[in-house]
Amino acid sequence: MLSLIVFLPIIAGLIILAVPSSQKQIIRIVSLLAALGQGVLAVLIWKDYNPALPGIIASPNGSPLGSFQFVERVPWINLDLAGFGPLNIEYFIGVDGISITMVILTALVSAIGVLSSWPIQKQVKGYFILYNLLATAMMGCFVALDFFLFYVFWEVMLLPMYFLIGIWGGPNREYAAIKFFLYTLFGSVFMLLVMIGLYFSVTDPITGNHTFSLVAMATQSNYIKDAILGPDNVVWRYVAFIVLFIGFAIKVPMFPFHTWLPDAHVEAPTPISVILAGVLLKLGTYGMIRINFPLFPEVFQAGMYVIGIFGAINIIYGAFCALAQQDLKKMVAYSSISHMGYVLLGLSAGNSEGMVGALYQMFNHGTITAMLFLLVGVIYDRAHTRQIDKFGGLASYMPVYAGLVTVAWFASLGLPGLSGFISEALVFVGAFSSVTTRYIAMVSVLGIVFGAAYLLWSLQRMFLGQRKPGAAYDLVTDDDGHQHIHFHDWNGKLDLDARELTMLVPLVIITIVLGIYPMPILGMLTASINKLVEVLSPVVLSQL
Amino acid sequence: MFELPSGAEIQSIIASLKASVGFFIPEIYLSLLFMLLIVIDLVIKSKKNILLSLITISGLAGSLFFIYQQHSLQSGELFFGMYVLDEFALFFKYFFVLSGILAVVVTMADEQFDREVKSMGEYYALIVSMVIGMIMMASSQDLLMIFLSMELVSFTAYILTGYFKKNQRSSEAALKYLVYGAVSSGLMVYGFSLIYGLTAQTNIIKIGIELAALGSHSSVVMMLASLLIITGFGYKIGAVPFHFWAPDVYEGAPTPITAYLSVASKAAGFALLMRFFYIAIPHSTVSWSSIVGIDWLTFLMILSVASMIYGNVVAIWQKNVKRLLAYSSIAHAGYLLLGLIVMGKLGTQATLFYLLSYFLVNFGAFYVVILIANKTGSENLDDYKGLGKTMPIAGAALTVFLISLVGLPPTVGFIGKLMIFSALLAKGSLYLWLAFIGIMTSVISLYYYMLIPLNMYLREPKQADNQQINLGVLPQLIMTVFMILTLYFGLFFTPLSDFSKYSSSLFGIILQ
Amino acid sequence: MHSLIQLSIVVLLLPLLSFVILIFFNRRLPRRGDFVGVGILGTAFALSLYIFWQVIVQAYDPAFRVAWDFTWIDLGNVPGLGHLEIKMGIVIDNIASIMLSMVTLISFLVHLYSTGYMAGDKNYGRFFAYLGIFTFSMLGIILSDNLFAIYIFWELVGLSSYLLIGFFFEKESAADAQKKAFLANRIGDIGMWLGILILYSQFHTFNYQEIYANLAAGKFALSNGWLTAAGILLFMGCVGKSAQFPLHVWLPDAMEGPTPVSALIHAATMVAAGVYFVARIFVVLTPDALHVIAFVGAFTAFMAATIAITQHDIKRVLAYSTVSQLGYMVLGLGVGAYSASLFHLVTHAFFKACLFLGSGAIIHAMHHEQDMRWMGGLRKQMPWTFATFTLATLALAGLPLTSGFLSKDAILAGAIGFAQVEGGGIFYLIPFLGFFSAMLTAFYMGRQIWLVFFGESRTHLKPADDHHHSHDAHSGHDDAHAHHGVHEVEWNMRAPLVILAALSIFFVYSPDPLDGAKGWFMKMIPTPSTVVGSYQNHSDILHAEVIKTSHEENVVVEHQNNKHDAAANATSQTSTEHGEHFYADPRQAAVIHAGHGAHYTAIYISSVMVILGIGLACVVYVFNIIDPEKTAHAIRPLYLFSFNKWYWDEIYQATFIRGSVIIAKMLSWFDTHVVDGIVNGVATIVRNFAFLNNSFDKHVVDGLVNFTAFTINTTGGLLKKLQTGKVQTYIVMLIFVVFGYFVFYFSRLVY
Amino acid sequence: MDIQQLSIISIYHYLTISALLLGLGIFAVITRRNAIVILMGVELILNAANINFLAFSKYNGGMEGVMFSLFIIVIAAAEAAIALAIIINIYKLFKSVDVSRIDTMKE
Repeated sequence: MLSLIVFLPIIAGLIILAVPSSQKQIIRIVSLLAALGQGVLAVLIWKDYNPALPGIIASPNGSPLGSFQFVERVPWINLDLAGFGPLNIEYFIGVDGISITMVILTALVSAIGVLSSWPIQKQVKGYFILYNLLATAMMGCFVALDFFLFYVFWEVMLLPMYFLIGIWGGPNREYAAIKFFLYTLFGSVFMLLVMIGLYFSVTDPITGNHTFSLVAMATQSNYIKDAILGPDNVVWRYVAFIVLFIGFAIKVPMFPFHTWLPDAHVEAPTPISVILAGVLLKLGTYGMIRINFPLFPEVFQAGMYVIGIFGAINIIYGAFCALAQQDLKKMVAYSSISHMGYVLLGLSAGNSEGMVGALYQMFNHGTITAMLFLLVGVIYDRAHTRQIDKFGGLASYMPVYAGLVTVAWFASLGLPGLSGFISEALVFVGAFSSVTTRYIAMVSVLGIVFGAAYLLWSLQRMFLGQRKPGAAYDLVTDDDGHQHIHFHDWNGKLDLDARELTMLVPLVIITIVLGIYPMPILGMLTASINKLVEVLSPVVLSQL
Repeated sequence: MFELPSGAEIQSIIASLKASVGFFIPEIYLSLLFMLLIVIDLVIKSKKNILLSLITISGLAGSLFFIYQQHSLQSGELFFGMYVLDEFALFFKYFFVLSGILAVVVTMADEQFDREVKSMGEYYALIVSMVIGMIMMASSQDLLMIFLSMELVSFTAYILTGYFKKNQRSSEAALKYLVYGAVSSGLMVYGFSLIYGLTAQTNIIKIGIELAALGSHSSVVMMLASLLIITGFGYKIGAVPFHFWAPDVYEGAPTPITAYLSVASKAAGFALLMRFFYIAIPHSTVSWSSIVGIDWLTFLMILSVASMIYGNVVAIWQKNVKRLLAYSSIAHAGYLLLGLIVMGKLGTQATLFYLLSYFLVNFGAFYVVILIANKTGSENLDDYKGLGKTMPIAGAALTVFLISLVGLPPTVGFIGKLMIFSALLAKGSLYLWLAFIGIMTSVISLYYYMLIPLNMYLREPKQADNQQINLGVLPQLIMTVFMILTLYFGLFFTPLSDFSKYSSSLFGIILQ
Repeated sequence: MHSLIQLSIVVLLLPLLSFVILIFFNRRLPRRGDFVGVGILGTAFALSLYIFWQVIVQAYDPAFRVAWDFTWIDLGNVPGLGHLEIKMGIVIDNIASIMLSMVTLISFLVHLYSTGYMAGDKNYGRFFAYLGIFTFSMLGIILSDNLFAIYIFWELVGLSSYLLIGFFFEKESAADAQKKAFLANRIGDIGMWLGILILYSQFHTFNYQEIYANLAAGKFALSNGWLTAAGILLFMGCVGKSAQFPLHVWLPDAMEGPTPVSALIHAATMVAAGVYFVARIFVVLTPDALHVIAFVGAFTAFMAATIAITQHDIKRVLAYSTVSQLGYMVLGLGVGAYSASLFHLVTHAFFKACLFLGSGAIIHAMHHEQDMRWMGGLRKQMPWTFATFTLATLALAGLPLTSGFLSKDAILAGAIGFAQVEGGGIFYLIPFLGFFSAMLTAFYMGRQIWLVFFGESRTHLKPADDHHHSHDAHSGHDDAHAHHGVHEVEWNMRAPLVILAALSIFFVYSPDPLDGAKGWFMKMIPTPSTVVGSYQNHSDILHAEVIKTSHEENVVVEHQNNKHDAAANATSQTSTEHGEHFYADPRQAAVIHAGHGAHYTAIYISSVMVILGIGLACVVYVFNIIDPEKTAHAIRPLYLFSFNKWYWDEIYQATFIRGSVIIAKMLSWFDTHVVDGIVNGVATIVRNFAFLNNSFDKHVVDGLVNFTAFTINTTGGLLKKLQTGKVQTYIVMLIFVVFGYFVFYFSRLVY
Repeated sequence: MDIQQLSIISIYHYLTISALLLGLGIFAVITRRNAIVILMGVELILNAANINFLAFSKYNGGMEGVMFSLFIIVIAAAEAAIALAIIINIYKLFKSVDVSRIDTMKE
């Protein structure tokens, strides 16, 4: 089942490979079907998921699967390393509370991404092949429980992304694409070293062989004492943790490794921005939760404070940068940086409230930011510009659009009743409750105000008041005296059309529902998070 | 002063020669093939014709059968320890024969030959002889044998490099190659002579024993000798700082030969280096520095680090794809050396695996480059603009090969790097810094490798016509096969890895 | 579930229903569905009136309390804490039921009023929708039983206020005002949020009854300073919502919204929510926190009053008077006159709503003229408005026989008592400011009455240029009844005025026109015992029980509640006999006692003050003995200071707003030029590098994402120079390498 | 002349000679511009090796050195042949055998 949800897009990609590139509609429909299939599977998985099982590490009764669900585990590579012994790589996938939410998110976002890719005309075939490859890789990262498998998916993600930005992107796309590629690769290659180091340091309790299984790695008793990353080798463990952390932090992106993000977003086409902000950024924090922290708990304990500080920097720094942007999309990009800061802060708290908040924030940021980028795309399609000061008074002429923007914007600034609020609140609750990060939390709260500031300001400049001189559209008064606006070379519907609504409305509904009753997602998280906190935290517990 | 051997001795000598011949069949077969080709060439005078190449391919393929036979044989010395047959040697026999076949295949695709040369006969013959030479390099266990086989390879390489007689760059490359090669092999021989002087032996196993006994005695001479020898080997594997010939030769030589040199003769060099390094240099139990003067490990580390950094960094600047790949091959020599440095079975396995992956990928890349050059008549980066649209399969294939050269999953190149780094880390944190440099440089390498897809896909072609260029069915098929193999072995690499493990046992030495 | 709870849930959800219906379907409904809004709110009011009846009249019990909650977020079995849940719940006690009916009533009246006032607006339907969601969130604040829920609804009223202030969003001023309001509130909210977090981090619950119980049990691990901080931070929420200094600046601008909104939100209910919230958390406020609150309140009351004197815009005068009155309430809480300030909250809600609706009627009639200088003589044209407006004004000024008199004097009495207990000195400033502001209030209200209703109409005096700054939204129906002059408004706008005015008379609240303490209100809303006083060994029965019950099933909760209601009944009976409640904390007891003592002093002083104020107003505006223009000229600096609202806006603009914008610009510069700029900067360096003769393409350079890449590239540029193409140089290098290493090694060998 | 006087010549004399030859050869290779002369330099290097081998095989006993030197001579001859062929070709194309001018490919 999981395999199916992972490889469905690739299958679609292969089908598309056979379709002649002139048949654009068929290609689109095939990928849409694949995405919807993913969605259906995700719902099924969600339905059958048992939230009581924690996952995270091997379950006490020693079953190597841990209490993961939908586990599929087949030996993949079984070979003999000369003078070292067997090298076992498994095709080992499964979900626990942490990953299932991300699986659902990924299915959702990639389906919406396909919809928003509909208008793309340039090399449709190539586009959707790469898109499906990307979708598979993302999904794979979230379900992989074997470090090797995870790494493969992780790296496979880069190339399609490079081309998707580089070929279908904006004017400065080459720069953005290669920047993204180099930055992320720089982060991940060191992960390779750590991965090998871990392999040599960990043995599977059952077979006694070395293993790549993350589940085994998350249990400290499986480490060989004097191995390179064994408990005795404190220094290297710290180094490994930092290296891994930087690798993931680049994806998050965490200050000061964030500069690829604004470029990538500004250049990328709308669907890719949606994917990028909606899913890829989550991979960074997901990696931290799945790999970085449980494998090196004691280092995490020592590093909580630093991580928290970086989180706070992200929150406030991102908000300030967003405040200064003229380009709407760039503003949204920086807002993502700010919001991912909440995730970091929540993780750094190291207690259940904070981590649940962080996870929930990951989900919500996925949906909300997807919404934001889609909305930016809508106006960009019409006006061919994203300069905030090229608009004004839109609310009078595009009421539906304005309404949705208002909802999305308020969701993003954490208005109660919309999902973003709950996650941010939980993050603060957690961060404040933990003695380590209390003061950091007190500082980060400023983010709430500045977040509101840049969002409301942009809202006002674009939608309220009157049309500004030099705006990207003309005022036309039709014969019965009503005023309308007209965008240059845009013949489509002025306000949102059906396709755009089909993309946006589900997201809005999700945002509202999860804002009123979060348990559908939180319920799946809590068990795993509590387990994780247990794994992580003699120190944290003593603080409570 | 030299008394003649008695009849009995002569009998025994002849007997052992007879015995040895049984182990020598593939080489003999190939030599016959070599002559056959020359004869055929004499019989049918013609420009590049399909028949010759087919004969060559089939002939080389036939040799595989005899090589396969040798698995059943007990591994051992022959010709009085001059020559050895073991799994390690077998591995390279396959390797070289296959690379010879591929060289011919690539040559068939290259249309430049039609323009440049009249007769192709001795070309194929030379390729075969080069195969023989390399096979012998991989199996020789005596300084004399080493020298002879190296020269055999070098000479044929010189000629092949200069095969486009009308072509300035080709001839220039040949000259440079020749001068540089002659000097360095001369120095190597001088080093041999010193070793011989110190140990009175030419068989490297005996040399190893002698040196172990010698200890730190006359270490300066030893030092000089090893330096000179490394010069010779370093030139063969094209590692910094003995690489200078490589870029020019790779650029000037006919592209198939470039591919052939960059894979096969490099591999031969490594075979030789490994055998010599593992066997002749005593390292059995005692740590390295205990034998003063034979500080080979440090040499190799310097070589490897320098190659990785230099090759990758300078490649950033290249505009000519062939030259770019030349520099990348220098860098890859560095990575291969990493596996060597580890000095263990795992290291050997990793190196062999890396060689296999490099073999596959590099030939693929050069093949695509040739096909593109056939159509565009150029190997400059700028002329690659927009090729992604006009020749999609070629573009895709080349991208895959380049990704594999960077070492990204899911390609075989990634596994190669994985094995190398595993071998390094298996020694704990001892070689971590080497792994670190390797990682860093591979990030750099991504940059210049991606320049090619960048031009092919992200940029518009100069002339606006976007209709597809047809490369012909067979070449596209071959490209696809290469591409699929690259991906397949990237995901299911057990056979390759097992094969390289099986082959990682050298005769006369037990690696831990 | 208790029947009252069920009812209250219905009351809570009805306005939300109205919102949902109207936001989606208003264009499809006849009359844009205003009847839906009005009808629903009418029902809601009826229901809450029933609740009021049940709670206040039937039960008549100071300690009446019904609670119900449900698990909202279940965090599972949290390590170190055990099972952790975040509950949401509803609590109904006297104050809640009173507020409930007050809010629904005013909201209902405003709905009714708006059917007249907003008629013909192009977003007519959406207006009622917004009113609906506001009412919903306001009721949420009133009913919810925990800090988290209060915070949620707190933000939601912020949202609805944002939407309603910006209802005429085509006006830049309105758009500015709504943003300002929301941000000012947010600043307050983060303080409140931090306060909540401090309490939560100790007890891991948001339910305030449980928090109080834990505090009373002395479970607060942190230092007492943290507790004070918590109190002050929580109070910051009130500072934002109730427009206390220093966050008062948004409220006057909020008058950009439609006048009914000003009446409902920015006079009667939402701004009072801050006070209500402080009352809810009254018991956790340490004496220090209370002092801060008292001073902030007193200062706000005074400052706003001084500003109100000089404003011309009729709504702005009322706005500042609102700020000032809120200052009174906060002051009251600060000095511990708990019930008095809540009392003032309610009375003020009614008469201020009446005033705003009245002013709305005037503005409506004057075709959206808001400047009092061009009004005058309206008493003849608009008798109803005149009567009600005057009555409300008297209440506001605090003349005897009005509700305002009762509540305001109770507060002032409390202030005096407080000053006495605190040992005088600086603390006498508080009652002093209070009384002085009372005089100012009387003065500016007198001024307003006179300018608006008496004398002759001054419409013609208006300079032509600043004519027609009327809402575009209204242009349509402006033309509809332009040119036929000022006239009384229709019934649907008149009725609310009358009702509200009636509610500003004393007997509604107390039989004794001079003493509110004799009235039902003050009896039903006794001051609760603080839980952070000097000693907390026997915290009263109520908390003990709630902490027990709240962990059990809802049924049990009610059961327990009923039981302790009975118990509490007994205590209240005993307490009402000898006049006072029993207070564990001596300071609190003393303050309250002194407050009762100071009752009559307060009455005398304040009456004098009010008379003075009104007299002064008459002297200035009726008999023209003093010419306001001249006086203003004579004391120009003071005049300007007041007229420009103490320059707070300018100060904030110059410091915080400009400041943060500058920081933002700086950081974003830093981002592009330093963090990322290493890219481009380096790129240029590399491009202009002297020895790089070969033009190598821009993207290579740009691709170098960081400094190492730069070095890599330049070293590459240098290294490639080694490849001279001359074979002999190659060999030289070869020899050089061999020889060099040999020499190096040799030297190593020698030394 | 008798064997005694020969025996005065120790191995070090041979080694010195060979070292000098090596140096000369390298010098020639580096400094001469003419490809032919460079080739001669290479020959010198090889012969230096030859001398070593012969000397060592005389002093260590055993025939390997002699064999080796024989082979070296053969190789040198072959090398010369190939080299000359290439150089002639170069001369055809470049109208010169000055290696310092043959540098179309660089960097």
